[in-house]
Formats: sequence, C-alpha cells, structure tokens
Amino acid sequence: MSDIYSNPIGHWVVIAVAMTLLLFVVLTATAYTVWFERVALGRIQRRPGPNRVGPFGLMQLAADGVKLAFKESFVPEKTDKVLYVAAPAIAVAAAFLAWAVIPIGLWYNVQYWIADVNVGILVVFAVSALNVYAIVIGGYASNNKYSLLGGLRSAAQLISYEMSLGLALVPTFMIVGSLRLRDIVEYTVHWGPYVGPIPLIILTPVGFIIYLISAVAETNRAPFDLPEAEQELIGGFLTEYSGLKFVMYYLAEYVNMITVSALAALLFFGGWFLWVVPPVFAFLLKVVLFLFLYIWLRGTFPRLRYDMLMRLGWKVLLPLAMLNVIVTAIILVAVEG
Amino acid sequence: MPDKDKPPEARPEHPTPLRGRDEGVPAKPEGQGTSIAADIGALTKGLRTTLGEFFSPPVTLEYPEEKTPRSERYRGRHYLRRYDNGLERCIGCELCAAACPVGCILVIAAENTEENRISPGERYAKTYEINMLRCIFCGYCEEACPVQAIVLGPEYELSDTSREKFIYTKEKLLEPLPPDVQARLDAKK
Amino acid sequence: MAIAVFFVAAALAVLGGIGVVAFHQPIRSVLSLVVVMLSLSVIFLLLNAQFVFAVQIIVYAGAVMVLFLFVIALLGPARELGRGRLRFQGWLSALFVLVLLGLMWGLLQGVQYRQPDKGDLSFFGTVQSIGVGLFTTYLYPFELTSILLLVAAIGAIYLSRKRIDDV
Amino acid sequence: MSTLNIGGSQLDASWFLLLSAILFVLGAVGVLVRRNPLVILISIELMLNAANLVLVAFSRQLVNIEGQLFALMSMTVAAAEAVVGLAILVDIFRTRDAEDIDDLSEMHG
Repeated sequence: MSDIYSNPIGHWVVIAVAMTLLLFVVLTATAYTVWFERVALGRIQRRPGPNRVGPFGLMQLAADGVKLAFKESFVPEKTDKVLYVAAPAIAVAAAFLAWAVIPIGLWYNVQYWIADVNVGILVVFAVSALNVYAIVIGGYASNNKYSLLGGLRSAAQLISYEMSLGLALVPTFMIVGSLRLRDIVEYTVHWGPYVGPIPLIILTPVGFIIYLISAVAETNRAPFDLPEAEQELIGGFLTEYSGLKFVMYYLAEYVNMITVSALAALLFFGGWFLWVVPPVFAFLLKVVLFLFLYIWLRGTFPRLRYDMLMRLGWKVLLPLAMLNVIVTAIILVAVEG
Repeated sequence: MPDKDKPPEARPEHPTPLRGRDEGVPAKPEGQGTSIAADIGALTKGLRTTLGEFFSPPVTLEYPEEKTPRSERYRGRHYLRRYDNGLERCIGCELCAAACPVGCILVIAAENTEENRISPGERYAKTYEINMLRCIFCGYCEEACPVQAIVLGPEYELSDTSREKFIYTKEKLLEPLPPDVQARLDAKK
Repeated sequence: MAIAVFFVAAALAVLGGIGVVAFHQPIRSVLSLVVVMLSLSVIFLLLNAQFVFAVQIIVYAGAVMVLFLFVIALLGPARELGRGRLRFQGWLSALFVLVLLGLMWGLLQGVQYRQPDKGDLSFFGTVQSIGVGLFTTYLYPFELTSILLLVAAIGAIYLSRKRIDDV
Repeated sequence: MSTLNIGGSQLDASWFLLLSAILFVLGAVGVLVRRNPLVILISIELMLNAANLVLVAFSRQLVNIEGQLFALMSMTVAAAEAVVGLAILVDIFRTRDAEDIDDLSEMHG
C-alpha cells in the first residue's frame, strides 16, 4: 500500500480522490455531529432531542440543510458587500484545510491520506489562525454594533487561547521529537517488557488539560462561546447572517470541533491504536468520545464572563503551559542525560 | 398629607434592589473557600449531575402522539346540548351572552310554534354564534345557562386557517358531545 | 508542478501588493496584505522553509495582521480624503518607483551566485535545523529579539493605557 | 544565472528576487503615496515581507540556514514594530481629531 504514495502519478491520484472523499466524509461527519449534539444535549435536559425526520431523527440535518439552502440569500443594506460574502467562505476554507494533514488511520498501512508533512501540527495551527479573519471580517462587514463587538471579542479570545493551545502541545513535541502527526501517534516506548505505542496523556497530563480548555475556547464553544452570546450580543458576528452564509459559519464551527477532537485523539490518546480494534474505528471512537465531552461541557457549565475568560487565559493557562514546558524539559534532560 | 411632602427617605424601598457585582451571592463556606480542589470538586459535581440526567429517561411527552390527560373541569371548546328526545336545550334567553365578559356570544331568539318545535320552552335560538377568537374560556356562559344547554368540552386544539372559520355557528356547536363529557354530565343528574 | 505553483503564488502576491497600495479602505489594504503573506508562505514552502512557512502564517497573518484589523475595527471605517496638499508626491513616487525598479533590474542582471555550502536538503529548513541554529550559533540575537519583544509589549501597554486625567 | 531544483522542476533563483523587488517597490510606493498612517504601516510590512523572501530564497540557494533564521528575526522585529506603531496610532487618533498624516504635521512652513 505504501508504494502508492511514492509513485508520482499514483500520488496525485490518491490525493485527488482523498480530497474529494474527505470533503464528503467530513461534511457527513459534521451533519451527524450536529445531530449527536442535539440528541445528547436533549438527553442531558431529559428530553428526546430531534426524532421526527427519519429513524431516530437521523435525517434532521438533511431537512435543516434544505430549509436553509432555500432561504433567500440576501445581503443587508450598508454592509461591505464583498467582505460580507467572503467572510463565511474564509471560515469554511480554513476549517477544511486543516484536514489536509490530519492522519485518520484508515487501515493498517494507510495512515494518512493527503499530506504527511513534517510540520503537520504547525499547519493545523496556521490554518486555524485564519479562522480569526472569518469572524472579525464577518463582524466588521455586517456594519452592526453587535456583530462588531462579537467579532472583536472573538479575535481577542482566539489570539489569547491560541498561545496556550500551542504551548500545551510543546511538551508532546519535546518528548516525541517530531511535529509530524504520524510520528506522534506512532511514538514507541520501551518500558520493561512493553514495547509499543502509548497514549501520550500518560506523559503529559497537564498539557492535555490545558489543551482541552484552550481547544474549547478556540472553537468558540460553550462555556467560552462569548462571540455568539445570544443573550448579550444577539448572536455576535452571526447576527446579520442567514441562509447559506449562516450554514457556512455553522459548518465551519462543527468542522473545527471535529478537528480539535481528532487532534486530541491523535496527540494524547494514541490516535488509531486501540488494542485489536481496526484503526479507523478506534480513531472514530476516540473522536466521538471527545465530541461527547464537548457536548457534556456545554450541557453543564454556564458561560464565563468576559473578564473571567481573559483572566483564565492569561493568568492561569498561559503560565501553567509555560511551567509545563519547563518542567518537561528538566525531566527530559534528567532522564535522557 | 400629600405625597410630595414626604421626605424621600420615607418612601418604600424598591422591592428587589439591584444587585452589584458579587453582591447577594451566598458566602462560601469557611475552610473550603477558594481552594482549587474545592473548585474542581464543584466542576466535577456539575458534570456528574448532567451525566446522571443523561442516563435517566426523558420526562417530555411527544405531543401530537401523546397528550397529557385533561382535568374533568377543563374548559375547552363549547357544545350546545340536546335533550334525549332530540330537542335543543337552548331556549334563547341570552343569559350566556349577557354573562360573557368579552361579548363573543351572539344569540338571536325566535318563537317556537306548534309545527316547528325546536326547544321545549317558548323560544329557541335561531342563531347561536360564538367568536372563538374572542372567547377567553372563562365558563361564565355555562354557569349562567338556566337549562345547562351550553357546556365547555375538553378540546383545546382549535387552530384553523381563516378568521371566518373561528365563528362557530349553531350547527357546529350542536355536534354531539365527546362520550366522556356526556357520561360526566349524565352522572351529575 | 512547482513552477506552476510558484507563478500562481507570485501572481497572487503581486496582485495583493497592488491591492495594498490601491484600495481606498484600510481594511481592504490589510486583507490584500494577508493575501500577499499567504502567497509568500506558499513560496517559502517551495524553498524548503517549512518552519518559516508556519511562522509566517501563525505569527504574521494570524496575529500581526489581526492586530491591524482590530485597530481598524476600533477606529471605524476611515476613508482617505483625496486632498491635494502634496499632489506632487504622486509624481515623485512614480519617478522613485521607476528608478528603484531600474536599479533592481540592473542588480539582478549582474548577480553572481556563490557556490552553495554543503548541506543536506532533507534536514534543511526543518524545525530541528532551525532550532539547532537558533539555540547554538545564534543564541545571542535570539535572546536580543526576545528582549525587543518585551520592550515592544511594555511600550505598547504604556502608549495605549487609559490616562486618568483626560478621560 | 542559477537554477533551483524544487520538487523535481527547475526554477531560476532570479524569479524569487524579481518578485521580491516588485513587492518591495509596491510597499515603497504605498509609503510615499498613501496618507492614512495605518496603510503606511501596512506598506512597511509589505516591504519587510519582500525582504524576507530574499532572505529565504538565498538561504535555499546557498543551502545555508542563516537566511531563514534571519527571516524569523525580521518577523519578530516586524511584530514589535506593528505593535508599537499601532499603539502610537491609537493614541494619536484618540487624542487628536486627525484624518491622515497631513493633519499631524506640526511644522507650518
């Protein structure tokens, strides 16, 4: 299987097919993530959730999608028309681009699809950094006070939490010695009789907790969903968006959620390794568990106030992440000499 | 003493004074005030609670299929009753229209004749209309009626597609009662 | 393939550069510069500079330009007034552009390339090689830049603080 | 002229330098022509980017990591410059009613 990638023509064929397939897989996964969220959130509130369209409400998203797609696609007066239309497109592009480097552990020898670059995780960060543009430009171009405030809030939030997110992963890189996502998953330890991959959360538990909190903040999810806070900002940067443009933002949010869950599974939970479970199912299982954690958090915690959010990011998570890097470095030097 | 002569301090305070930041928040118990362990404990308690709820059965009813039972005395749409021999109970006295607080009942009475006997009394209701858009379902008409001609039934799903359809005419009101209401009224006799 | 990628990216970069100068709203200028940066990052990737590519997007496009956006959003959409107090500046700059371009073209014609050092291209430009460079030979300038950043942060906080007397 | 072997295809190193020259000149024009101080700052960033491209291109040409390291340093400098420059701008716009840099000239002569 691996020589498919080394053959120049086969390489491009694989990439073209993988891109198309991945687009549909991620789209479908997103649709069912939305379904999963609505059902799980419903169960947390002791109600059944959507169960009308199709068996168990599984076709709900198709119905919603059709409804939103047939809405009138209008641009409000006095907006910056070009930017208003471009912003949701940036959101979707940024959300999907990250999947170029995420190895999804398809089968035993095909662990990556599109690209296996040696700065993989940096590419994910780079692409997710572009998310800020979608939100800020959307808020700015809407020419609406609430949109602008939502956009600015989210820009501040994303920039502050991106630092903790990046620093939380540095210990992982230091232990593994590579930024390639495949290397991180396949990191092998020789512990006495045991030789093989381990979930790296054992080695970097603090990093995982910081990653978890920052990732929730980074994807603008509850309890850090200040940019869209309905109660105070009537939907934030989304206020003026409707129809397909709204769908694009919505899609981007859920794709980002899946991306972050997939990264957590890859970086801290051994990716596609799970006993005898076939790789792709093991990977899926871990991602779904993380998605459930997301929903669980959303169903449990109230939204943070803005100053609390900033305090948590700058005064707790960032110093903790730095300390984590330093301590890990010291331990590494002590162990490896 | 006129109100304006009162000193402002003597005025009653606002019943719920506006709260400032952290004001009115119950004080944390001593000993476990700000420790991180207590905070994490609180967070995990919240997570445990929601997880418990997740695994307990839903408490909601799936409305169009399942409905909550109505009380016996529920006041829904109106019915006009008949005697067992088929005569209408309504004698066109217009007491219901007089009792109605919103004036949604229109009764136009006519004399009964020997050839055309509709109700046992002297007169009967030639026209009996209820504007359901105005009706507040207070049930005063039922109480006012001397012959128990009008009753309020259990139906509450009264939506329709045009305003005209909400003027319930006599034909519609004379529809037979739901059996359980009929049984209840029979038992009262 | 690489040639096509280069020329597409270069064309985008030049278009973005023109956009920076030509757009009237500052926000469009900022976004044009973002386009330039993204195109340049692709070119960096072509040049075996993976780490510089990532830093270009994360730091430059993701943080510095967002700061610009932030300031524009804060100050509101200011449009430039076409007032002609210094109209001759336009002509002067055209002259300057021509001279500068000519000069650079001349330089490019006469460029002599030195023979490259021996180097392993598979290791070149990776994060490891950058790290080794930064923390051994170039530790001093690296530390200097960190101090520069600290000074800049303190300066920015000092400049943008809320003055008590004029609020 | 020297060619670079990039991904199996030959690309002349001068192309990178030419692109960089064009971007640099565009940035310089922006600084000279535009009156909005924000856009002037943006143009300076454009010039810095052009310089970075030269650094990275020569780094690849000579297979020497120093060029990339210097490009990273210049990014840091650019970030610092942008932060301080924007802070000054915000301060100016807050304290004075200025539309563009012409309003900020203190000397009348």
